[in-house]
Amino acid sequence: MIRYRRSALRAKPLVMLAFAALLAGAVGCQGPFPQSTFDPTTSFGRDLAGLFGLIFWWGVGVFVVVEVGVVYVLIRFRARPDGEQPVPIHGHTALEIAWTLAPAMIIVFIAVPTIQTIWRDAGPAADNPLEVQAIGHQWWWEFRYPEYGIVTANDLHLPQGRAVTVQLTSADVIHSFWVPRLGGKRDMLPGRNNRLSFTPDSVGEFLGQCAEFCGLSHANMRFRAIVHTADDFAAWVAAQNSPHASEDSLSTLEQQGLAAFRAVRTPASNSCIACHAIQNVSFGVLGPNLNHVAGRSTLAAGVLNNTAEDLAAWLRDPAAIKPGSLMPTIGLSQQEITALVAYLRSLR
Amino acid sequence: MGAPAATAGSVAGAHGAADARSGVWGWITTTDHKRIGILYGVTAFFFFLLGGLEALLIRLQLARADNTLIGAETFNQLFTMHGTTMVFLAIMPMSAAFFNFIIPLQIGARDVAFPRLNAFSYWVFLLGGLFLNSSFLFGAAPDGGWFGYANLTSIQYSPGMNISFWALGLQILGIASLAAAFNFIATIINMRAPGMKLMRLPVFTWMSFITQLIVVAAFPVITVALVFLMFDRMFGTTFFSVAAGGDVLLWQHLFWLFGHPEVYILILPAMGMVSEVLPTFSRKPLFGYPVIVYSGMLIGVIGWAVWSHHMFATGMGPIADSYFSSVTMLIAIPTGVKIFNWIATMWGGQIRLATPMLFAVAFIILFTIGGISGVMHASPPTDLQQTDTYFVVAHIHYVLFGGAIMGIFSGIYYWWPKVFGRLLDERLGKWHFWLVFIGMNVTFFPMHLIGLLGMPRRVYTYGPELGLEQMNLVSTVGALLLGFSMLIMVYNFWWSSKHGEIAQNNPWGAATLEWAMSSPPPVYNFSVIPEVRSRLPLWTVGGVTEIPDVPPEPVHVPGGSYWPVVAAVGILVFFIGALVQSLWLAVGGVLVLVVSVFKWAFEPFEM
Amino acid sequence: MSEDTVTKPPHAHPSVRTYLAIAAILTGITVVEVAMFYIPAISATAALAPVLLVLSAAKFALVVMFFMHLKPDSKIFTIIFTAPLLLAGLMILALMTLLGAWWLG
Amino acid sequence: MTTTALAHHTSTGQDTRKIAFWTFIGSECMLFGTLIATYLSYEGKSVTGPTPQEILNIPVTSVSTFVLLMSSLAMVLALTAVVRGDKLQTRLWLTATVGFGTMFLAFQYYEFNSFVAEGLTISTNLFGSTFFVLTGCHGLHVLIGVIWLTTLLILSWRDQLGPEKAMNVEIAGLYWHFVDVVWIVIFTVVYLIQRGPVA
Repeated sequence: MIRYRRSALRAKPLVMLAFAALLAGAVGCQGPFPQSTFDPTTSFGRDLAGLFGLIFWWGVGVFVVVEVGVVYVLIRFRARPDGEQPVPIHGHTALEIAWTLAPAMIIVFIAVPTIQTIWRDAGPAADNPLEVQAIGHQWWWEFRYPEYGIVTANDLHLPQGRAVTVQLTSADVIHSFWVPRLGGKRDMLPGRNNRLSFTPDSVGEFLGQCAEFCGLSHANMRFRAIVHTADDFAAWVAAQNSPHASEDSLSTLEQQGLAAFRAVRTPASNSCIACHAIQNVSFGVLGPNLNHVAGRSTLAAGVLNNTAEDLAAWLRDPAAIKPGSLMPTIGLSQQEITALVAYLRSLR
Repeated sequence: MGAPAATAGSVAGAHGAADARSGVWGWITTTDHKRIGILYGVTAFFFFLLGGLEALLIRLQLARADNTLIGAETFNQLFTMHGTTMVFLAIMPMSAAFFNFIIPLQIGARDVAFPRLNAFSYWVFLLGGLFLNSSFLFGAAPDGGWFGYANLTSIQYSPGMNISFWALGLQILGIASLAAAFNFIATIINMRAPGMKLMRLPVFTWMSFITQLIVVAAFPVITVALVFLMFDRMFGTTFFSVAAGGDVLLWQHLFWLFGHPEVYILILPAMGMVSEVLPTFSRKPLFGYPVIVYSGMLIGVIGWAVWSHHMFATGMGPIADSYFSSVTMLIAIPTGVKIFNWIATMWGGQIRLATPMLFAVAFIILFTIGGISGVMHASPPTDLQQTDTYFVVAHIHYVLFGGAIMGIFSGIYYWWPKVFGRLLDERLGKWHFWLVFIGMNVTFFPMHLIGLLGMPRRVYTYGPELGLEQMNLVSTVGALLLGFSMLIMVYNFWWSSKHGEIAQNNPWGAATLEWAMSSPPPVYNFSVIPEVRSRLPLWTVGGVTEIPDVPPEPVHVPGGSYWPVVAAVGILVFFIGALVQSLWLAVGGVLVLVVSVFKWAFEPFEM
Repeated sequence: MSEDTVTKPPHAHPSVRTYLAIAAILTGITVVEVAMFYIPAISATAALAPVLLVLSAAKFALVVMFFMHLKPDSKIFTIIFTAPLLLAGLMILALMTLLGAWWLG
Repeated sequence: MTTTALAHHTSTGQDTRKIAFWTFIGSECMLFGTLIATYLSYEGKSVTGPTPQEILNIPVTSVSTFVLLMSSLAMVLALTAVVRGDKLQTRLWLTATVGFGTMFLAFQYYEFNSFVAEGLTISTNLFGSTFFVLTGCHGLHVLIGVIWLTTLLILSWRDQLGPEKAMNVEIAGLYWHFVDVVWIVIFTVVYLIQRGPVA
């Protein structure tokens, strides 16, 4: 038979303590969690968090019952040197029925609220929602407001208190629209229109990220949902619809930037106007719309800050920042970059 | 081809034939289920370590925010190959190693129904694994995820050979799994010892039987999906082309129609192993044997009706969401019943916490956590926050690492003496267990929180602003601990081959038939095919008829054959031809396959 | 499952006459099916599909039960064949539903 | 048939190869089930190109269906001949089976070429892709069947296909009938029930 020394086992309690401490250290975490799913700011999000809480506590209950049962059995029925041969029991129908019904009951307690929540959040937003079209591209977000005729990118501005329905689709591969604090995610499928409805009820800037693997820079496809008060939102809409400063009011550096923007380069796909659109300047649709780009919270879909240095770094070598970026490395001169930065930052 | 292909079948007479088939050639042409089992086990464990290495690199890259240790392309290749390797090249073949070695012994058979088909399965698996991993040499390792969702995998968005390597590699592995499945189903149905009724089969054989039935029905679905993908990439068909009206969700439906039964293919064998280990180390029969068997069947059947719970975020509408979430929760019941039966098995027993038992108990503890976290996203509303985040990564690893791998480790420590004739060292075993147990929890438990705090899956980096740096670091430390613990296991393997305690017939005092003969078993397994009269033959008086040490009359043992290997090479050549789109290679491969199938069919090979 | 018997000699095969009859029925059904397709009175109605499906299911059953001996053979083969067949049928219905193939123009 | 008790002991009294082969047929059900499910799910969703109504040739396919039915009949008669040990009948019916099978393949080859000529290739539209992969996969199975049956025919010419080899012929028969049964489903679902385009 097998001999095993008891000493190896005495270390167990110490090891368990170390393990618990380490885990607590991990959980005793640090700063704020902008993409936490625990404090939603929409009734849709609260439905999800509430249901999670319910299932979580049922889970803790089952966990305690099973794990305590296992630990108790291990301690109570450890092989003792004088232990006699156990009674060979093969089964016990009453017990079997009991522990089939028990999980079944728990499942009912979880399934009923689940189905209720599914149907409650399945309907379209109640009264005339703000329609926003969100189109996923390989590795940035296009947002359109048909109601206001605005096309923007990577910043989703929403008014507080008004229901919003986001129409989701994709221009290339599958992406997934997810702002944890505004509620659950929904896939953006090419060739199909999905809908996500919610009503943001508190002002703030909420981080979002693509949640379906979409290629090389899936990790760099981030965005912000910015919820304003009703009148701030109206101000934002007005700003978006207002024209940029007229060309002649630009400084000479900014005008050189505009010229560089308009320059047709070789190959033609390297020219800015081929992909980007700016009011009365260019009509490209392959890349993000650059109207009022200076006012955006981030650059390159949430990866860079909206600063001159970051913009210059981006123009110099986009692929270094976003691997696989479809924006080519044009090899602009330092002078062109400075001019372009000046011009783009003038688009308030 | 003068000499008959099959080396003359040796007649294992008095003392067990000196293994005429020793040497490398003996192993290449072996058709002995025991040797094929060892080949499967060694190859699978090597791929398991490779997969573990990939996981380590992933964790190192994710240890810090905005880390630049590993670039995006390499990271995508690593997590794709980690997933594909662990599912198809580690867990499934390690289970297959036990199917091969243990099932014939447990049901009282001399070998599997079709020994050469068995060898063919192994060689196709090995060549498939090498084909898949050779992609690293060409810098074109698959990078579309182990799920390879359409139209990212289309030629337009994945122009390189990466996805072709992945799709063709999985086709080859599919052939190996299907061939093995037909073999084991025929073996279990038709080659049981007299008296071994179906309800007297050991639970490991039962769970393997259900697994093979799922393989037979699930693998054709992924084969067709992969054909669609490869035709789209090579011949411009329009299955997943949005412009031509194709639906990208077709791939997800077909993949998960195979994918969910696949996860039961991964877990049922481990449940079978645990159901063998628990009674032996509690000195008590398994509690509720028929209930565990029927629960296994129920899981196998309901497993087919739930696949779309992987797709709650694609917006299938409330009806489909309600149906799939309810049926998914239904599966928790038979699984829960199994766990209660295992605990009841230990209740009132004389529990010896040897290493196999430690891993079996860890299976129960960790699989329960995985099951509970699974129910948490069985409900679509909560799943909208959890799917594609690290919460699901935690769930997966609690059921696959905490479940399948712990079960398989329990099986390795339990059956090692029977396979190699020497026991593994208990002290090293316990060190390995505790480091794996702690490493596993330190790595994967924080991932529940990392996921709920908003970190999506498959991101090669994340911003510091998410605040998840510290927890990711802890998870990486856990992963390093896990990696280190595997070294102890490998050392234990080496140590036991030199100094391990010599194993008798039944070192653990178990009840099933595989412990009735010497360790390692003679080449003919049973000198006389015994008659079995109980579910626990070695624990009940007169449970099995006497098995003499020496066979009364010489037992014919079929010789080796190299046609399975040649056929496997033919398949490999065909798929290399498909990969590089060379018609001659493809036709050449088919010719080699056809010739070897004919030679194989007409080879003098008496069972 | 009948218990541990040595391989039974292959059971008696149905007579040639039966096979010829079955073949005749199969040909008959095929002719009816094609005829239904060509008679505008029937092919226009919505009943065409269900009737054709029933007829082809009948042909399916005839071939499987008689030509493939499933009817006289042991229950094992019936189980091993009908289970995946049923699963395939349910899968077809499920995929058509989920991929929106029912509400045609 | 004298079989030593040890060598051919089976638990169910059925031939092990037959059990494995019925399992294989079950697996093939799932394979063709997936192909048919995809065809039906995509039916009517093609954006361009020839539609089934315009291109499918019912008369020719009806004849090829009849041909396949006859080959099933020939197969069954060949099996009874083998069991009776009647060499002449065996060779006659095996030749008929192979002949009908080859005829079906010829019909298939003709049909594929005529479709391509009319502008429907595997990459034209959804209908082309799903149709060619489904019927192509079935055609491949018919080709494998023809090769298998030709081998049996050659064995019969060499007097190596006596009654003791009946099980080999029976299993080849199971395969052949299954291939015919799959065509019965395809003929009805693809050719006869042509559903219009999706709204």
